[in-house]
Amino acid sequence: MLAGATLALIVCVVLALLRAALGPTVFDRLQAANTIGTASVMLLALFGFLNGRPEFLDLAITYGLLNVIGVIAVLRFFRQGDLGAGEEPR
Amino acid sequence: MSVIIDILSGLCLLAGAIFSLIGAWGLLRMPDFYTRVHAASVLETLGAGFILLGLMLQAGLTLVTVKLLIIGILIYFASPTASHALARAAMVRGIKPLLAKPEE
Amino acid sequence: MSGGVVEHFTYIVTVFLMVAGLYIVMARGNLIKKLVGLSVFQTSVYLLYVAPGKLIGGTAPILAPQYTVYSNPLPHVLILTAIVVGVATLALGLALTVRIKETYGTIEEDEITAADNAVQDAEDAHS
Amino acid sequence: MGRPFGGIVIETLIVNVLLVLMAFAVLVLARTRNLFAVVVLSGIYSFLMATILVALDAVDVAMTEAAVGAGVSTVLLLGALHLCKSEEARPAHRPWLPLLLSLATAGLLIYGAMGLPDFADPNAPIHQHVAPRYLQNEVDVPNVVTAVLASFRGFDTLGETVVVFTAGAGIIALLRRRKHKEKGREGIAMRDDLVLLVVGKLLIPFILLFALYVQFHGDFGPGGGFQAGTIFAAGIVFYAIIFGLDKARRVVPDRLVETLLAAGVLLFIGVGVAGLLLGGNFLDYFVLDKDPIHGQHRGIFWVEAGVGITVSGVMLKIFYMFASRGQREGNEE
Repeated sequence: MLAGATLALIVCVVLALLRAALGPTVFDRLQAANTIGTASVMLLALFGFLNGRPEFLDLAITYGLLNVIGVIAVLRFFRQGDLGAGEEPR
Repeated sequence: MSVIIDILSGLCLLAGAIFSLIGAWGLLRMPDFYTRVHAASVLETLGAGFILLGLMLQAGLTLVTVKLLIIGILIYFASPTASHALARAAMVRGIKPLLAKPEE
Repeated sequence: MSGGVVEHFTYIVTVFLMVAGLYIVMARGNLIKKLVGLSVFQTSVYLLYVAPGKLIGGTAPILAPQYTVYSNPLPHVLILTAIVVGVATLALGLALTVRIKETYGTIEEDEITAADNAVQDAEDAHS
Repeated sequence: MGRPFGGIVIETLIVNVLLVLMAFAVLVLARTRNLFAVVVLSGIYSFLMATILVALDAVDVAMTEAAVGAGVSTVLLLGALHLCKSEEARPAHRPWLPLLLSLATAGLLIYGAMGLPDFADPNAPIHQHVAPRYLQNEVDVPNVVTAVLASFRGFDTLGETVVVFTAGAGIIALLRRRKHKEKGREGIAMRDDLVLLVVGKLLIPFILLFALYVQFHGDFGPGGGFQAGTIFAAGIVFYAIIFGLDKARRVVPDRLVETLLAAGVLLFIGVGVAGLLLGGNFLDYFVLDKDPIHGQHRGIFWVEAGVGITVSGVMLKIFYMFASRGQREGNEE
């Protein structure tokens, strides 16, 4: 069952990658990136169990955290066109 | 007892895999951005949740379960936030949702 | 050493990634795109190093009593440091790009060359 | 817990499928001309790469690649994009010559690669050289990668740390500006996005705590100074993105960052010099304590701390430089 779930998640990554390639807006690509991130977190967790070394879940946590940071950074950029500096658009 | 837990965990993993596939398929096939976000959230909540639950059942009461729990909390906080922020940003940028025409 | 395509699939894909990065660096005029291509090239090198260290049936080189076969830790060490150095140099490249943009007003290679040529022509006409 | 057989088959399959996916991602990346999309795609590429590295058992490398590729370099590329144009010009002519050159290079490289030992061949020369000695665990640190990084190959790591430091110094030299005393100009927060503010506030302490865990757990699990430094910097960057650059600069002032940047390298060198003073060689940890193994542990601990401090300082400084340059730029427009 572990192997089955792993395969299913790989298929998920393939589908999301297709969406990222197709676009059409950057938001679509970003959502696909976010989905790939979540799927990879699951994939890593499953992989740890498949290999019999589940203590490597730290890696999955890193992925989850950095995934959020990346997506939010791109978003911030889109909303305000900068990275934390800049004037308030009133 | 352990057989029951194995079966339960297998069922959870199966459910998680199916939900993940549905979510990813929806992300690819849905017609506009907002419905795609909606579909992807299936993967990020139900799919991830069931898979993590299945793994927790296999791990038993160990440090691994705690880590899985942390991952679960992280995903449950972060992914919907990212999706929400994405949808908002798209709305602000003027991407129109695909609506049914009033007269049809 | 049998040397079939299947046994070398990893290396073939690595070569593809490397060459794709090289192509982006050579063919694209945009400096930021060039830097992205450079980092693709760089990541392919990570793969080239780490892949030979893998043993099927081996496990990550973090020792535990129940395992005997570990993958080779040496490439991991080399690449671990290379990644961080890679991002530092990428940032340096980006900083240079930003300065170029501020001086020339563009980051397209052709336009930069054109601007340089124009300056040189003006100097030649002057002297 | 033994190693189930399913893992071995799946392992190879995952590696190969992910490789194909990466090749696909690079193709798309090469064809895309919107540079934002390129940045997003390169983030995805990094994620796939990191997953492959896990499948190849390189857990430490995967952690670094995830932290650097998906987090820091995305942010840096965006910072540079902000200061430049976001659309790539259409190439003036079809790039036949580069294509031809690339194909020729590919042919040569594949010809060469065919001479390499088979993938995962246990008799390959790479597994016969120094690796068996490393795996004997002479310094009693379970994570062999950390042991090799900080102890066996300490000189190399010192060199790399200095390179990172130099790159940071170079960026400061390139992007530095005279201090501007301007009051009343606050970098803005994403104030109209309440959900993000609340969740960000919850996540940031966790990110920083996790960075410390990665730093100090590096002897026993995947982790160490390079990873922890990057994650720590990513946490502060996240804070700056959500709450505004100036707020982040109040929490972690520029002066502190610059001090950290140098302090890490000095700490690393200090450990080496301590070895000299105690009668050993440079970076010889055996003399740091009465018990040589304890001495090794002590040396590794401080060296990793030095690496972590420098890396986080450099990453943060780079981010500050890019982001604050945008601040001035926005003012002039």
